[in-house]
Amino acid sequence: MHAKEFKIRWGMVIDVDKCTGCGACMVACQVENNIAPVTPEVDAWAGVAYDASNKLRTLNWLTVYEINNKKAFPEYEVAYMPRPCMQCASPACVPVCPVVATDKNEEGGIVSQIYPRCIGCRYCMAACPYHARYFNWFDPTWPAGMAKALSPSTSTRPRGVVEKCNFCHTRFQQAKDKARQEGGDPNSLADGAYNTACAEVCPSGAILFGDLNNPAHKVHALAHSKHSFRLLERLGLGPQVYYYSKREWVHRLGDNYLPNEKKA
Amino acid sequence: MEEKKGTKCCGGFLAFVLGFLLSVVAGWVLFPGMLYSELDQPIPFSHKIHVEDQGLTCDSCHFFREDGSYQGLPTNEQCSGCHSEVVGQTQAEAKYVQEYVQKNKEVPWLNYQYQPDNVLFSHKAHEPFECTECHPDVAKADKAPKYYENKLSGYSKQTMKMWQCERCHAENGVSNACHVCHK
Amino acid sequence: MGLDRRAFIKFIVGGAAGTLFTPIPWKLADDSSIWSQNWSWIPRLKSGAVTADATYSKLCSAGCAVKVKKVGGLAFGVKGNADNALSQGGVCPLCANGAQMLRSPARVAGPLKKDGSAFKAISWDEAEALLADKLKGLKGQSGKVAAISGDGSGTANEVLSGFLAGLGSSAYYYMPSDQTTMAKAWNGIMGGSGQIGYDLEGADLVLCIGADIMDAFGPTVRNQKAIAAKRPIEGDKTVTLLYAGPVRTRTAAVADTWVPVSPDGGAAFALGLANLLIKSGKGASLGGFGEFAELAAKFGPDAVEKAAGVKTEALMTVAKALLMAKNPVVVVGSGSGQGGGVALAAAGVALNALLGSLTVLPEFPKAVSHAPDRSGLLAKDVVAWLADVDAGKAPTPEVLFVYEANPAYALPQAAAMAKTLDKAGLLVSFSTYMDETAALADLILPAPHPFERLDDAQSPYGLGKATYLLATAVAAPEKDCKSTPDFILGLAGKLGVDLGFGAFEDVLKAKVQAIGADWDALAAGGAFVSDRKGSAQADLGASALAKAAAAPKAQGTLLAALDHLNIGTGALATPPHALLTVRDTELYGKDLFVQMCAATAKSLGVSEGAKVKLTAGGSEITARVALNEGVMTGVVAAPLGLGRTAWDPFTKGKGDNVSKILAVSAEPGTGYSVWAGSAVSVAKM
Amino acid sequence: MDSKLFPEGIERCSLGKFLAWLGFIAIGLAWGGYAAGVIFYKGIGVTGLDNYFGFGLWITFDLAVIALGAGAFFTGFLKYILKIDQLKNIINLTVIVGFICYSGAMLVLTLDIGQPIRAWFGYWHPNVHSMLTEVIFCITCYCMVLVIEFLPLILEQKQLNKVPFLHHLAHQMHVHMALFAGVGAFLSTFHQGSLGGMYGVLFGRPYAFREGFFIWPWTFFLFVLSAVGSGPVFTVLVCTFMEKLTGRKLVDFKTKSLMGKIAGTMLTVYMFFKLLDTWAWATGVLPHMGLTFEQMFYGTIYGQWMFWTELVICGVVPAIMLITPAIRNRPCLLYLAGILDCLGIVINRYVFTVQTIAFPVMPFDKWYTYAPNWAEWAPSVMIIAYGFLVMSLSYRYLPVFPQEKGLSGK
Repeated sequence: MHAKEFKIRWGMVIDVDKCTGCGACMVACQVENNIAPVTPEVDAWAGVAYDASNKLRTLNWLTVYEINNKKAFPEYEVAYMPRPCMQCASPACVPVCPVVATDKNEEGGIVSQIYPRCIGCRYCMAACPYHARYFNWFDPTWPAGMAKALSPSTSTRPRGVVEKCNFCHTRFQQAKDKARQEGGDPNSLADGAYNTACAEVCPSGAILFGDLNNPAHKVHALAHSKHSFRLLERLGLGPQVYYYSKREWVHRLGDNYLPNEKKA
Repeated sequence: MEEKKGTKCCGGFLAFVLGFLLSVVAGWVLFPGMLYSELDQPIPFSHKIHVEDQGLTCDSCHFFREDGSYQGLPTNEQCSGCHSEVVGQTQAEAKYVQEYVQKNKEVPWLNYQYQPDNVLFSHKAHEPFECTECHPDVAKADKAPKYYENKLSGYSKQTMKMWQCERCHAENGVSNACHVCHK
Repeated sequence: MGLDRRAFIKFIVGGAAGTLFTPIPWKLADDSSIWSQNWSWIPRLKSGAVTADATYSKLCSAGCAVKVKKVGGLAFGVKGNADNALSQGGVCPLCANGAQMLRSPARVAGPLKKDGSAFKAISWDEAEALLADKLKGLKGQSGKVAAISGDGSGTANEVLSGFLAGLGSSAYYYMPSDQTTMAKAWNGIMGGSGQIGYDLEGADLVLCIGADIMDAFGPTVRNQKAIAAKRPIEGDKTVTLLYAGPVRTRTAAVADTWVPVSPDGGAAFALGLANLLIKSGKGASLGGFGEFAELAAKFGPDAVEKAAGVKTEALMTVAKALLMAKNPVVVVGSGSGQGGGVALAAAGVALNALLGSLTVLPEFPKAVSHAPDRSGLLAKDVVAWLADVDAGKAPTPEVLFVYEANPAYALPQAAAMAKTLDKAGLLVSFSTYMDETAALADLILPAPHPFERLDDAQSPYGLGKATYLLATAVAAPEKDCKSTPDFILGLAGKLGVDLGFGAFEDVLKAKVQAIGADWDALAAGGAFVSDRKGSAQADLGASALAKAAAAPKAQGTLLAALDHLNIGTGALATPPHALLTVRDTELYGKDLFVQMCAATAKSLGVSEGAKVKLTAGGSEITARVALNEGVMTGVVAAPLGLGRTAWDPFTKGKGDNVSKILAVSAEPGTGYSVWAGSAVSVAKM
Repeated sequence: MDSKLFPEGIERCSLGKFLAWLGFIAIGLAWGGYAAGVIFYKGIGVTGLDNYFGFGLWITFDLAVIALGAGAFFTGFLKYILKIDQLKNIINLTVIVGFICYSGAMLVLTLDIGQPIRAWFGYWHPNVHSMLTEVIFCITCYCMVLVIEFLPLILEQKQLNKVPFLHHLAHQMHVHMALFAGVGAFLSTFHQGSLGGMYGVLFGRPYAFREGFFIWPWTFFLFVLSAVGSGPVFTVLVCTFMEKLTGRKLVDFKTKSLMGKIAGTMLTVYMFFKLLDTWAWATGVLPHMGLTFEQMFYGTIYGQWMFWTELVICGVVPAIMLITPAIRNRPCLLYLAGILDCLGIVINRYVFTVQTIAFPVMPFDKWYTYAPNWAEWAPSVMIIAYGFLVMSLSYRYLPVFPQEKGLSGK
């Protein structure tokens, strides 16, 4: 559980008070990362009738949770909480992988992975308390013709491997290449030069992305705000995704608290 | 369990040795030939004609785009800049114009360094290296080399393996994290 | 030495042992694991230059300014157009599927003609000849040719309605929406001109009564951007967002305050606010103000509590907030985006007038001069017309065109409406997809996908300024489609109807010129925004309003149908990739879920997960119960957009169509068809 | 027909009857084989596993059989290293049971991983930090040890033993068996511990996580102890089951009782530490994470009844029964205690596998339940059938039970 230090730390600040749960980020993520829609007939062939409504079987790197203050009408409040991979400083998923198919070793601190190495043991899924890792239960299938032009950013994955959000890592590579082409420094990208698909598409500007270590990036200051918190912070995973809310009950749902415990 | 005695001990040993030797020979001599298909490029492309005769440079066709991405093998869009009609005398060119330019079809060039979709290779990041450190030196060749395709994996025989990438990265102090090379 | 059994076994064992000293097992193990990376049945990526072209995507009802991303020339994705004020980089959950919907399995491949119970492919020429033949005999006969349009903003409407006018028919209708309700109120009852707008950008307080501006009302991306800009993540908020409605919608989720208002109580709530504003000395320069003030006075806090379920304190707080704000804007609408009463729309206008924030956008000049005025058409009542057709009070159309609409699915009491549509002599659907109306049609003349065609949008309803946008073809056609206005122009030519243009491109060029905009800038994705204001002259129409507002309150359990953009629109079923965004409290397996709070469930005698039958307007749907404390007591909330009977395997047969149980009634005083907040009976199955 | 192949001086049922029995076993094998075919062709999407329950019946099954198969290494350790000679009466059986359990577990694992073609990556690209890597290495190595231990027994088959070379080979292997027993004991201790560690290190999973000292060595040894506390009685139960099935006495009760005593002692030690561990977890680890003991349970399927059943009815009770000579020496009570003991261990492995990942760690998440479907049951049944097959063949043709002749006469 020794966290590796990085000069650059890509991270997110998600404003829970802004998110309307519209789902655009989830769609953009699937498109960017070639996540195939759940094709009902294919699964039916195998004797299992799953479709996209079975959230325990679907594959979505970014899930928007609907959370509420657990009160009755009319005191009831809801909020939406987009949950990408947290890219933890001490990821629970990395040390457990038996075949080094996932690691956290690159400048930027993105927990990376390699699908052709994964043997599909799912130990990482058991380890991740955020449910950020997903398994390819079947081979991906697109409706006829829809795969004609897939996103060039992410390779298609076969069945039997685990995958997760990687902060649209290819965009990081592209941003670095662009910086090199323009004579800039690939290790000091400007705020916005590298942005994830979900943050880019979000109509309410609830998802902000940048280098948490770089004071010139907006997320740097926001992550240190008193309104910011991280999910399950006290488990010690050290997520690189921060949530931002001015609502007390949202903060309290960010971690487990004993009945009479005050939030730290 | 009828027979009490088969061949003599040494006779059995001979059969063992024979089987051993035969499979070793088969494994080292026949197997590699069986594993690969030998293929030619769909159009015999002469770098020599383009470079020496026409005075093109490497980056006339293989260049970086504005966003830093790399135009590897040229597409019809570039080739038809000159070859919208037949301009030379070679049969190869005539075939190219007829079958690809006029039919608006891209040439399925065989890439000796073919890497699958899951590999992300940035030419820009490797710009300081000589092309020939990884690619065959064809700049002056009149004939494209033979292409060997692995029948099982579909890779080119010359495709660089992961350990080669990793070794060079390690030697140069570059991270070997998964996403550095994979997407 | 003969090769006996033992020798042979030893030979084999030797061979096996020898193999271990060759590359065979190791290379094969390695290569087969490499093979498992590249299974031939899993699609490969396309390589090539990545580019992005701007256009206007009309997959959602209001449209999104997008950039279509392409690799090697093929569209694969969508991003927002950061330079366009309507997008500022954002995209709605439907338009984000734009590239995938180019290759949707539900797309119609080419013109189809009904042949018995199946469809037969025909050519475009055949289709044109067939229609021309049919229409020739109907020219000049009133009401024999009709059209229903679902596109509230496009100039294509001018071509279609102009064509109908040329044939002597005025039976041109728009699908019901908040826009048509407002047109009925503003342009119809109140006699105003132009289009009501909402200046969210300039507001410091936005009160939404019913209108779910963050989800499905108007141009949602622009709404979200406008609010977000004034609520920076750190620093002071400069806008207050209030939501009044029966359900804690997505707007309510991010609003500063949610005021629960019963589904049929919006007008009473608005009038109650108007009453308090007038009492505080607010006035409006619109005609009939005195009469209106008298009417509003009847909506004291007690009356409002009775009619809308809003406590006095809550009403006072909202009124106070409105009074305190410098630039308050009231947005009215229905949670389902349709079927709201004229009374609520008119009360909304009145509130904005009282607050000095009434915004009227001028209409852009027409390109097709013969075409009837848009506002007049928008104020018409398609539901009432179809009811008349069904009752024999209006002539049954011999030819009925359906453009960018799916009335067989999306109209209230959908099943009955579909039957009426089927009575038309020749039902012609210009649909890109095999939707329910197309499946019912006699002729399907597929329109290109929005990325494949030239189109435009003039002031999508909900904007605060007159805005014009152009959509250009940025993707290569995937199917044998033809632009509908182009087809109509060709048909018009054959029938001797002169619309003044031969091609739709010329129509749009004329339009752009008349507006005074720059074609190239528009084609590059820019928006033309005019600061001109429309005339705010109108009459408050209090007499009609009085009758409407005095309508008896619906009894029993009320239905709050909800329009969620991610689930789709009436005209677009949930795209395959958007299905992930549909919650399992809305759809699970084949079951639709309706939401209610525990108190309602208890009074109905149902529990979480129970299967129920909902009946209203002579139709029924089945659903399961999901408990949701964000729904007012006595109200059942249900998502629209599910229960498709056509489309693709992704959506067909999933859930049930809530439109079926939207019970239509005529609003007293205006006679307008309304169904928002209608009663529904819920029975345990 | 095949009587020439029977062990010296032992009678077996007719070949026809035996074939019918094999046919019965074949049904189980065929069902599992069919499921395996579908799984290999289609992927494990056909199972009842999902994103929340990536581990399910199969992993539980693996962990359970590996624990119950621990009789092999522990008995071997006691027999060959500590020289408790009486165990020779049952040592062969423990080896066969161990072999079946370990090879069966490995078969299930190839089904369980999503990309079986890449199974060998565990050796080629090992992550030394992963408990699973340790498990993979130790299980395969130990399985090979079990093969080596099983081999002399096969070579002692009446006909094979007539070949001088094989006879000598078997003899030599016997002579050096202590070495293998030692290696086996070492490997087993290691991976039983790693299996415990596999869950103990999941610091994102409060149900299984233990801190610092309570992971290493505590959790490791809890798993080792629980395995040795149940493996020996499992062998006794298998033996008794075979006796009931065949109607022949195979092992004298004294040996069985000794095995019960061994297991009972270990189980008692285990329960002592397990109860301490549970107490420390409930009062230390959980509150530190902001959780309470009650929150760990849900409904009936993940209810507290299972917790108490595991620890008291199937833990403390059999431990007392097994260490009390008066109870242990009554056959039916010994067997009852054995059954409870094994059940407790299976429940332990189940809750560590399934309840651990069922508990919703994110406060806004909810409990989901998991139930295996046919595609998981069938291969599990196949493995059991495979066990029956190996055991049936061994019983019929190999000299497994040295006492059989004396006990049953003839």
